[in-house]
Amino acid sequence: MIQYKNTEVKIGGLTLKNPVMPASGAFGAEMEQAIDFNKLGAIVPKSITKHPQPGNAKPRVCETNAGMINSIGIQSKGLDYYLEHTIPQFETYDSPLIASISAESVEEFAEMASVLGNHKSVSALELNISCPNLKGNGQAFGMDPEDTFALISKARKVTDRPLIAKLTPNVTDIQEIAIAAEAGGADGLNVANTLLAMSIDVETRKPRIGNVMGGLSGPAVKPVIVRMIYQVSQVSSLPIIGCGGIMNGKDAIEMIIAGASAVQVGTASFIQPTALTDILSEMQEYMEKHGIDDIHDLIGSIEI
Amino acid sequence: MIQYKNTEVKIGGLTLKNPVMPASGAFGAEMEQAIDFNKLGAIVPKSITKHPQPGNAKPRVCETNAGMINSIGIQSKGLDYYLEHTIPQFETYDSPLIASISAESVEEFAEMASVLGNHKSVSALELNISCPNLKGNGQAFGMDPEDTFALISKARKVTDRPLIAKLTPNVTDIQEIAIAAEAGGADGLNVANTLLAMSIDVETRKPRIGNVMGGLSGPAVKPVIVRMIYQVSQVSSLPIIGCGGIMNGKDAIEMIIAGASAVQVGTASFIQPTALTDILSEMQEYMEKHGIDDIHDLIGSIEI
Amino acid sequence: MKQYEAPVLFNRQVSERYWHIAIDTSMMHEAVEPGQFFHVRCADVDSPFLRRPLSVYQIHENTIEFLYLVKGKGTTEMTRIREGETLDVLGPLGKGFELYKQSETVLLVARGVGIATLAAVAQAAFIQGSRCVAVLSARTNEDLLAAEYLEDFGAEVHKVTEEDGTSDVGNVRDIIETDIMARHTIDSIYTCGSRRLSKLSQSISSTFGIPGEIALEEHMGCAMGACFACVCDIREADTLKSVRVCIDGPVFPLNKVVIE
Amino acid sequence: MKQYEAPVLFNRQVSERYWHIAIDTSMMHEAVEPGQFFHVRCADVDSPFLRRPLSVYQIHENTIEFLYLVKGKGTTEMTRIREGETLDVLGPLGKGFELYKQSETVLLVARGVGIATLAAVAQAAFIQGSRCVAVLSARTNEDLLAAEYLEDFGAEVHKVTEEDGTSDVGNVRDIIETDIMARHTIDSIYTCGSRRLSKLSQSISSTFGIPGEIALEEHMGCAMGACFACVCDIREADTLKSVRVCIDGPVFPLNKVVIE
Ligand SMILES: Cc1cc2nc3c(=O)[nH]c(=O)nc-3n(C[C@H](O)[C@H](O)[C@H](O)COP(=O)(O)OP(=O)(O)OC[C@H]3O[C@@H](n4cnc5c(N)ncnc54)[C@H](O)[C@@H]3O)c2cc1C
Ligand SMILES: Cc1cc2nc3c(=O)[nH]c(=O)nc-3n(C[C@H](O)[C@H](O)[C@H](O)COP(=O)(O)OP(=O)(O)OC[C@H]3O[C@@H](n4cnc5c(N)ncnc54)[C@H](O)[C@@H]3O)c2cc1C
Ligand SMILES: Cc1cc2nc3c(=O)[nH]c(=O)nc-3n(C[C@H](O)[C@H](O)[C@H](O)COP(=O)(O)O)c2cc1C
Ligand SMILES: Cc1cc2nc3c(=O)[nH]c(=O)nc-3n(C[C@H](O)[C@H](O)[C@H](O)COP(=O)(O)O)c2cc1C
Ligand code: FES
Ligand code: FES
Repeated sequence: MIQYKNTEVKIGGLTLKNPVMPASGAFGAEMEQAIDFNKLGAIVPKSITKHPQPGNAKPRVCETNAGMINSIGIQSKGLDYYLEHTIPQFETYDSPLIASISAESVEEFAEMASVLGNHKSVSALELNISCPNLKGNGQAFGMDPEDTFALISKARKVTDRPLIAKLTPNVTDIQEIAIAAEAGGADGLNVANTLLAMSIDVETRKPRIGNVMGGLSGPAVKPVIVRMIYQVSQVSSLPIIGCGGIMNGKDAIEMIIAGASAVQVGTASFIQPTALTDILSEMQEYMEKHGIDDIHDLIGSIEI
Repeated sequence: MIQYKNTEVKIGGLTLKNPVMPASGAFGAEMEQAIDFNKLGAIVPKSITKHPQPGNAKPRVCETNAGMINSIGIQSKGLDYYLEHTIPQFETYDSPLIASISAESVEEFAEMASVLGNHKSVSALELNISCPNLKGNGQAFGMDPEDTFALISKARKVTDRPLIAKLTPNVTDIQEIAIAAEAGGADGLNVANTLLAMSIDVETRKPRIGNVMGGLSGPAVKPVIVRMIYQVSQVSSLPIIGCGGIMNGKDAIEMIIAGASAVQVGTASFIQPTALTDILSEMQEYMEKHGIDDIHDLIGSIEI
Repeated sequence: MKQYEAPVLFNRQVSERYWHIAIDTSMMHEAVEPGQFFHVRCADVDSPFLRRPLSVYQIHENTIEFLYLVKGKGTTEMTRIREGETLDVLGPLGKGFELYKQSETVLLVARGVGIATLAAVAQAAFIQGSRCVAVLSARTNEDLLAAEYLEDFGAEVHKVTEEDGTSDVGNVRDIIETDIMARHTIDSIYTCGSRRLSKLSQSISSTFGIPGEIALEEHMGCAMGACFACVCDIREADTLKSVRVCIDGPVFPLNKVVIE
Repeated sequence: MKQYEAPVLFNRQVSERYWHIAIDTSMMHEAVEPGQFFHVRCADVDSPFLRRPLSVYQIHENTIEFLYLVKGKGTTEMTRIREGETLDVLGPLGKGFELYKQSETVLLVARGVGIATLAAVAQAAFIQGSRCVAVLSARTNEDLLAAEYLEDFGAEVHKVTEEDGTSDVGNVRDIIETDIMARHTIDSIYTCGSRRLSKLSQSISSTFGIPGEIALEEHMGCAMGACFACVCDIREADTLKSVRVCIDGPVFPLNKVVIE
């Protein structure tokens, strides 16, 4: 693809050649059959935990109106496997590798940030402070501004790679959390992870997800995410990565106009395996059509 | 319709002949052409404010994937008009009238609760402590447990009619708010109002809603609402009214199984004007098919 | 107002951007007036989610026809409907046009899909023996599809388009004031489909003291008066009154409407 | 694996609950194996939202056929697809069956839609000159549609149904152990479609030392190995290993699978 337009964006010290990257947990090496990984703004493998863990009970996904609930849990082979297998698998591509980290405590987050955040092939860290599946009743670090601040500042001390805080949308005041993450030293904010959700099969009266609750993704949540991107952009100067419900180039552009500098695409790849690169092309077509030479002219360009 | 099955539910001292009622703001006298109001569990007119107010800028609604955003604002003719026209219009039906109240301060809420909560034709009050349209950036009383407690307890003092607190889903911890409302003296909890949302037209870069943000309703939000009903039912013994995204009898049953005693239906009536009574019939068919004689055998019957 | 599953008699493309659909309304027992509309479910799946308002284009004994512009998701889905399938319509809705019985000559000023709405007026005018003069505005000549239909009802049709560079308001005013009004005494004015032409119509109406009506469009939720999505302001005495386009309109007295 | 817009050759109801669809796959250059599946977009609107996995029923030179049970939203939407339209399929996906070249007699144990999956095995067995004996289980005789197709490939078919009261596991075991195995030396077992019949097949496999394979079903997200929605456990040495049905399977060695 010829880069007619400037789509380069920065997150801290990291320059992405374009703003489109996969969302953690919805991307795998096998997708190379469908798309050219070198075309991605970045590569974001599934969140990794320190120790291997099995993931959640089945069923792990269910469909909802214009969306899906997942409760994979962080099925993970642990940090050692990640260092030995996952990074080598992805470091060969042109696109920078952003490692997504999940942990059970601030210390564990810091420990993993120190290992991965000093690895030569890891270009940035995404701290998944929002995963609603890991803790009882959906609590997560990203639900509390103090926890968020504590966690990010600890991680900040152990690495100088760009730190992206992946916020949870399951909060009263996303601005407060964004401010805390920025104060803690984040270089970018991912807005956002999934909405905590639940679905019940009325025939069996059982939850449709083995783990009872899970995270809602897909176009159903996009209006909530767009709102949060806009709100966050009002109080933070950090680059925002918009994530949640993007299905096509227009959806991505919508988030950029709301205030995002980049986007992540998850669920769409399940429906359209070429979604990531399709979306990038569609964004370029949009820029072409509207005579926009630089993506920065679009970022936060909402007209109120 | 013959009432084969017991569908009677109670909210405080108020007995509803069946659990299906309209959601405030999505119901009007004109709908009588489509449905028999006497068949409704209750009648819930649009939220009323003390003083007349004009409502929000246009456009006031926009479509999203499996949902819609509205920002009507509480276009209201004020309390006097309500007493003189709205109540007389609805008091003639068999179904009890639940008056939904919106106000800008605790005092105003109490004042209106005292007027409406002592009116002979008002069977219960729904306190709309959640409307995301009225205040800057979506703040609402229902976002804070102390405000919620203060508001409900003030209203509790001035009326002995059943008080329903209509919670907002835009919170980190719905359980905390539910507990506060119960402690304040609520007789029932409506879970929930709309999710704060936003949509941008990428051609014009303008928000699709005149008021920039609005409330997301429709099936897109149902999985979030079902989760919240379940969560609230875990910490509160109050009857719950499930509201958000119900399109058919199965959706209503899903909320009942999650823990709701009754349901409200809003957006569905826009697509299917007979939705309210269709849903009631479908619920009765479900009960018939599954040999359930009493709706109480369904409430909270989720199998974990 | 009722909901119907009306059999589709045909659904065909009539120009690059316009389609024409006819439904069998023999099961409908209410009278349908020009200016009234139906709230249409464009597909029988959840997408698009909301119904779409379409005003009646042609009203026959047992048939109603709509002319629709393919604009977004809803109207695009509608083009997939085939003859023999059914269309889920809710209606008739709203308050239609009132034709002044004594009108000898009626002026229609319409643009775009507004032409479809006024076509029903031309039909009604023809039936009651009034004469129609119409100024129809559109992007291209191809889009002026209802012109012939109006001519069938004896209307004198003036066409203006961007294509021909004739659609600016100044030119339309000229056509009306110097050409049409020189030859006809206009008794009433009806307009639909363009903010600028509506203002022009208002101005002509007040300048020459000709009564008239306007059909408005607003984004709708319920289309039944319940949700207050579709409000607009009308002038009543010296105050502004908020009305709902779906139920108090979509047709309003031309001189009362506040055109933003 | 690739995504195709495959022309639909036919799509027809074959019994009360089953439909049969054929697509033109002449643009597909990958070989398709029995047991592999496609991830199918059931409608070209957003509803249903996710794709649905369907394993191949019949594999021909330039055609692939699926047999599907109309179960919920997705398969219901599929019934609306007409000849001449296209079906958006992603595939071929997963690891198919391995037919042991030396197998003289193959036992197929299938229930419900599992019959469709094993039909492709019968076809492949026929081609390589193996003989098939099949026990097919279903609710009703009408649902045993693929039986004839299997017989066309020379399979000996035993039918059991709820309708006839013959589908209990005990009876199936009897049929296999006392009737079939008395007359045939079974070299391999393939099963699909029922938890209880899978356990039975496992037990027969281990009791008599007959190797076999099983095709599993799990709810899927991506069907490309990325999301870990479709995991199941297989026994490897003494430990359990989590595998993904979509990419490590759906076909697994019968004796390794942990059937819950
Ligand atoms: C009373 C009335 C009568 C109408 N009659 C006709 C007619 O006869 N022929 C015709 O072609 N069009 C008519 N329209 C306009 C028609 O309703 C819109 O073009 C249509 O809703 C667009 O839907 P869409 O999904 O194709 O477009 P989108 O732009 O994708 O629609 C998105 C949303 O915006 C709403 N919307 C977009 N444009 C309009 C509009 N102009 N008015 C109201 N809502 C809009 C849609 O209903 C939908 O909810 C009428 C509108 C009203 C209010
Ligand atoms: C590898 C594989 C091969 C299959 N081959 C066939 C086949 O050849 N013929 C056939 O009729 N069916 C087959 N199935 C089952 C088929 O995928 C489901 O019946 C179908 O997805 C149901 O979709 P629905 O929307 O009609 O039902 P719903 O019950 O409405 O589906 C709701 C959700 O649950 C999922 N789901 C429901 N049942 C199953 C199931 N058994 N397996 C996986 N996901 C499910 C759906 O994909 C969807 O996401 C296969 C399943 C797998 C995993
Ligand atoms: C199957 C699945 C697994 C996911 N796993 C993770 C994960 O491990 N870490 C994480 O931060 N987010 C995870 N997510 C959330 C996505 O990264 C993304 O935030 C969310 O899906 C919203 O984007 P989408 O609507 O484009 O899918 C997962 C999402 C899905 C659907
Ligand atoms: C057009 C519209 C207007 C609404 N107005 C009010 C209101 O005045 N007061 C209120 O408490 N809720 C209001 N709501 C929210 C509904 O009562 C309901 O909580 C919400 O729509 C979710 O339910 P649904 O998905 O069934 O529509 C409104 C919703 C819509 C769509
Ligand atoms: S569209 Fe609901 S009041 Fe007019
Ligand atoms: S369905 Fe995603 S890994 Fe198998």
